[in-house]
Amino acid sequence: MTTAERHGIGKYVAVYICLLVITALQFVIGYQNIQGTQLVVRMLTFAIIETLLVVLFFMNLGSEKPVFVKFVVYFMLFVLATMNYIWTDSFRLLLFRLTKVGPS
Amino acid sequence: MSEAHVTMGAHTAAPMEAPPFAIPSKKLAMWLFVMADVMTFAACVAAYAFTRNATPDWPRPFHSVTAVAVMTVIMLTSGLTMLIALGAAKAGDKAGAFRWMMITAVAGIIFTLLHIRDWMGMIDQGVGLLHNPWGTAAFGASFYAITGFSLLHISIGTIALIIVAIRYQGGRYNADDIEIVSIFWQFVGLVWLFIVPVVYLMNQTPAAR
Amino acid sequence: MAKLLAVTIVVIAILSAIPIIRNTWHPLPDVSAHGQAIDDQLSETMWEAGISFLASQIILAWFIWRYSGNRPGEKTKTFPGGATGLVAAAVILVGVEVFALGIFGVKAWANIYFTPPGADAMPVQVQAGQFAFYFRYTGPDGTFGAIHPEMLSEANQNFYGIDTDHDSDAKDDIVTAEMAVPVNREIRLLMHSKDVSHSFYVPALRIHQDFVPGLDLQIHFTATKVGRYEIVCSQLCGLGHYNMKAYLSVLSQDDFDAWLKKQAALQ
Amino acid sequence: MHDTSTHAAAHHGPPTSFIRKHVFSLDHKVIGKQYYGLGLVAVIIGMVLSWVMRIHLAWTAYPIPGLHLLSGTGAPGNVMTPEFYLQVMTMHATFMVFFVLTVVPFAAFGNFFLPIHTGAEDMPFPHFNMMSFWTTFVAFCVMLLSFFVGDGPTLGGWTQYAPLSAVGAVAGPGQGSGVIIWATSIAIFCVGQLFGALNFIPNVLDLRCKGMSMWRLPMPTWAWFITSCMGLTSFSVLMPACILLILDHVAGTSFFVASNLVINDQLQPHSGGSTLLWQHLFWFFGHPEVYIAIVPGMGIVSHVLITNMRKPMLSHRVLVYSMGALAVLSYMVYGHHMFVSGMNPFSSLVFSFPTLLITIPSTVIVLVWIGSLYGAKLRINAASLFALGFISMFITGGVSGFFLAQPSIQILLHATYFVVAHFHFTMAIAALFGIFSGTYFWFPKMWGRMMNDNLGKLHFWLTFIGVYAIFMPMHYLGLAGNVRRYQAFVVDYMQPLVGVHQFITIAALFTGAVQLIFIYNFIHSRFWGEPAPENPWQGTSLEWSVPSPPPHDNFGGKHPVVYHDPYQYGVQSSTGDYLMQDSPEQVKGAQDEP
Repeated sequence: MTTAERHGIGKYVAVYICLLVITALQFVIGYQNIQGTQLVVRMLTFAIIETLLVVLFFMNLGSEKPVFVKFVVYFMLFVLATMNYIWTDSFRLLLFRLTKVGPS
Repeated sequence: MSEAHVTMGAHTAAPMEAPPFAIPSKKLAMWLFVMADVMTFAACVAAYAFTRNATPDWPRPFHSVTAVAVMTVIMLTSGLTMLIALGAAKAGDKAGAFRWMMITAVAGIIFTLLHIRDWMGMIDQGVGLLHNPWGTAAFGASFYAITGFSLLHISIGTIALIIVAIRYQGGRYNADDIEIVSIFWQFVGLVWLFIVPVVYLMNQTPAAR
Repeated sequence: MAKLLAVTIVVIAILSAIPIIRNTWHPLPDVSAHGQAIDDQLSETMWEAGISFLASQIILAWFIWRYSGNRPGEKTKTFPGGATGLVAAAVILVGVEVFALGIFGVKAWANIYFTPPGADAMPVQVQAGQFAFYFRYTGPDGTFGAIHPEMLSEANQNFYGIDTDHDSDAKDDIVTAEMAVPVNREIRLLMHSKDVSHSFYVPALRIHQDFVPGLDLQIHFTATKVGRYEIVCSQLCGLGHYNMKAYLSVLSQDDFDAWLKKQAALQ
Repeated sequence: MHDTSTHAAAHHGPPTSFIRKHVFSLDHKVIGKQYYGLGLVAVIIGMVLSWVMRIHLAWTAYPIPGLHLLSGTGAPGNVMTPEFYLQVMTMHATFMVFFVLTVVPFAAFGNFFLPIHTGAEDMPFPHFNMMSFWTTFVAFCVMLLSFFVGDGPTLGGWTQYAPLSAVGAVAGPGQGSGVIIWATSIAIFCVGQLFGALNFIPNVLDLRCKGMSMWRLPMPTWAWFITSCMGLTSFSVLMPACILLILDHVAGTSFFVASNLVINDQLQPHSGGSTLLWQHLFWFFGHPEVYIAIVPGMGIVSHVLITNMRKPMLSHRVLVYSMGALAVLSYMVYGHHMFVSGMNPFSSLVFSFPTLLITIPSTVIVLVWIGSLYGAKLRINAASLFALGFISMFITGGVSGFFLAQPSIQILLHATYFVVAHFHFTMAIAALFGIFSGTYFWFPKMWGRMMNDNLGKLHFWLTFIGVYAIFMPMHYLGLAGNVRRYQAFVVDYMQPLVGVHQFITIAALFTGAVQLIFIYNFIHSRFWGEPAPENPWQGTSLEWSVPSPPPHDNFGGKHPVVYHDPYQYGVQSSTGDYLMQDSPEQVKGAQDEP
């Protein structure tokens, strides 16, 4: 490995170790007896931190022009946010599920 | 065309406006593709999560996720080797870049094989699109749909890596192309980092108290 | 030719408005307790939309009339106030207008969907299937029998999949192909589909609700006028979609009791 | 270094072989014309299908000669069966929405003119561009195939609501192979449009010529740019939804099918899914798609109007911002298609307000157009007539949006002909007027010959009156509660409305026949029209600075330089009352918008 090659790798190794640690934490949480919303919140929180690390450093978005970073981030956040209307109906399926026993 | 020519006459033309994002078109296109792909995966995950949330007796059957842990480490490591290859290519170390890309590709192949082995294990346990030993059929369908879509991306990414590496070796591609394939590779790795908690760990049998 | 276009636009706009003003085609007369709010909302919207429609088309036509052709000696002009005035007008006038509509509309919607049915509301069940509605009344015991989808069979005339042999709740259930409700009595309608998506559309009752397969939805209404109305399906459900309809009879309480007795005898 | 890397991608030599030149061409102009041709074929198919539907609706028992050619089983004695009516309706909508309204204003005109407007030699990725067309073409062929396979095309409507579409042949004719073909074709189509968007966006951002700042881009290019951004994120949601639908259908999974369904007395094996999931995924794509159809039309109409008004728009930027606002809102309002679908009633209210909000940017756009007409020197020709017609149509379609944005009113109007009238006026007829306007305006540039303007005017008059006669009465039908997607009106209260349907049918047959004028004009002008000068309309944007048709690399090896905002009209220059974008001259009255 030349010195030029080594240059800048340190940052990536640090991110790599962070990612490993976070993933390990997720595995530990998976073994805990956590249910429902709590589980989702914890898993997604860690996954979002990982996303930030990967997108900013591994995909090098962090070193692009700020206007491009904004374009990608705002655009994606907005579109993904608008997809979340779907949940209200997911709960509706739980509340009004047609059971074999007809309602009285 | 010189700047002087542009300003000929009394009227000053706006100078050449730099592209606002200042990134080459190919790389921009890869980013746009990644954005579109995010939506594709988002739709798949939304379908899975919608169904799961609406199913009261969703099973949590996974006992051992050692294989998944190994696959995750491989995937993360391949991301790092990809970056080393990119660094080497940018520094002009052609042999090093090629070597590290090949290492990444090998990691991709191992990952794909492990993934297929994981699938075979699931199929052996009787998990199909329509049946599984643990309850609701939607479990198997969403499992195979999401992981299958990810596996497709990873295998395409692996093939792309090999093609780019060989063409880079042959001088047809340069460091910029490696950067583009690197963005895609990191993206499929990121998708895997979402699949692990969402598909595997959240369906993990909690340890008994 | 520009003048002709201007005239044509105005003529079309006015011709379009005439049937609305003369009320040539109108929704079926409302027979529900909650429908007045919807009708008011509709007529308010009709006024605002109608005025916007006529005003915009006429101004468009006027400008086409006035400002077409190469008029030598005349220079092109800019609209007084420029775009800012127009944007402000759009945001303030139209914004206020539509938000007012939206906010008043909430009331009409909330009447139907955000109020629970009264405790004494009469339960009626409706099941949609390709391509017919079937209705179920509880009978004297006040409870519906359980539904067994595997027993559901049109061929055996078991439209609801109820087990009349073993299920005591189901024994007195009355299944009908026509719906009848007593007038001025609140009805709690339990809706489910046996196969695909359908819709329960009774224009006269101001009720429109899709069936969602796998879901047991409820709406409630009170019919205020004796008569015979039509229930139609408005959600594409297959080749017989156009033919999927049923009658809803709103009867006086006595007539309803007699009707129910007759239906019970037919079971 | 950076400069070369962004521009080098677009450079390739002129093709030599016939196949490279006309079939698998890399030239964006040829691809644009190919898209246009595809749209023309699709619009003819769609229109013939609509004729068949309309005749059947008005005279249900009347045999339509030759109908048996469309389907072996669907038309015994040339009279439509109910299922065949629905199949024809589904295919009419599918061809029109996907292969006409998406393909022509966006892909065809966009491909041809976007690189010229930006001053580029070609798209950044010509190979992807070529694939974009051929993928779309394959999707089109696959869709056509469904007429000839199994028991015909799907009857589920273009929205293809599950479970009707997901349970297979048991749900009715065409629901077997027909749905699979439909979903496959649409998934392929989505890939094709993704390729298109991947070309359009980098072209606008990276390949602009010297002096061409973003705000100097003409209106249509802005519209195509905004549309591409929408297409990028909406088609990529429809594609997996279609794949999941195919999985449900073929493999028996249950993403969109609930438990315990009994169809034709058979208990279905599915369990656990819901139609609401399909509706959400579909309309998440579906609403942006509506704007993908209409926004390019707005751009084209602005472009045509400005040129024919001989004065700039009141504000270029306000129009662009309004179109952007429409794009943003399109993601937040899709639930207004589902107000009574069993969706959470609270969501209905949440969706209602952004839907009402759409009125504001739409009104701004219309007011800026009308306000710009003030003090203009409007030239009347076929292109400007269609542009003015577009405004009139868009107003009419827009005001019916007031009704449909409110959940309480949708209780009366949902799934009635009122909705049919609304979306035909906005996304169909207005977009079609945009297409016609663009065709009459750009034909000289695309094919190098002038179209016959008198025939064009005649075409406009008959079409304008015709479409109002078709779609205006549909509002009344909707108010009277006439439900759409019915093949006959056996419901008592709908029977008095059959007379209105007969009127509409006559108007539709008339308007459809009128389109033959356009087709004649198109073909005749294509081969025997007067050769077009470089700048027949005294336009200012870059497409008018190159020969008609433009040479292989658009600018004949030169690199254009831009000095002005796109629309410098009403000035006094050496060329007349306008100043080309690439003219270095500075004259009185010309000003860049701050």
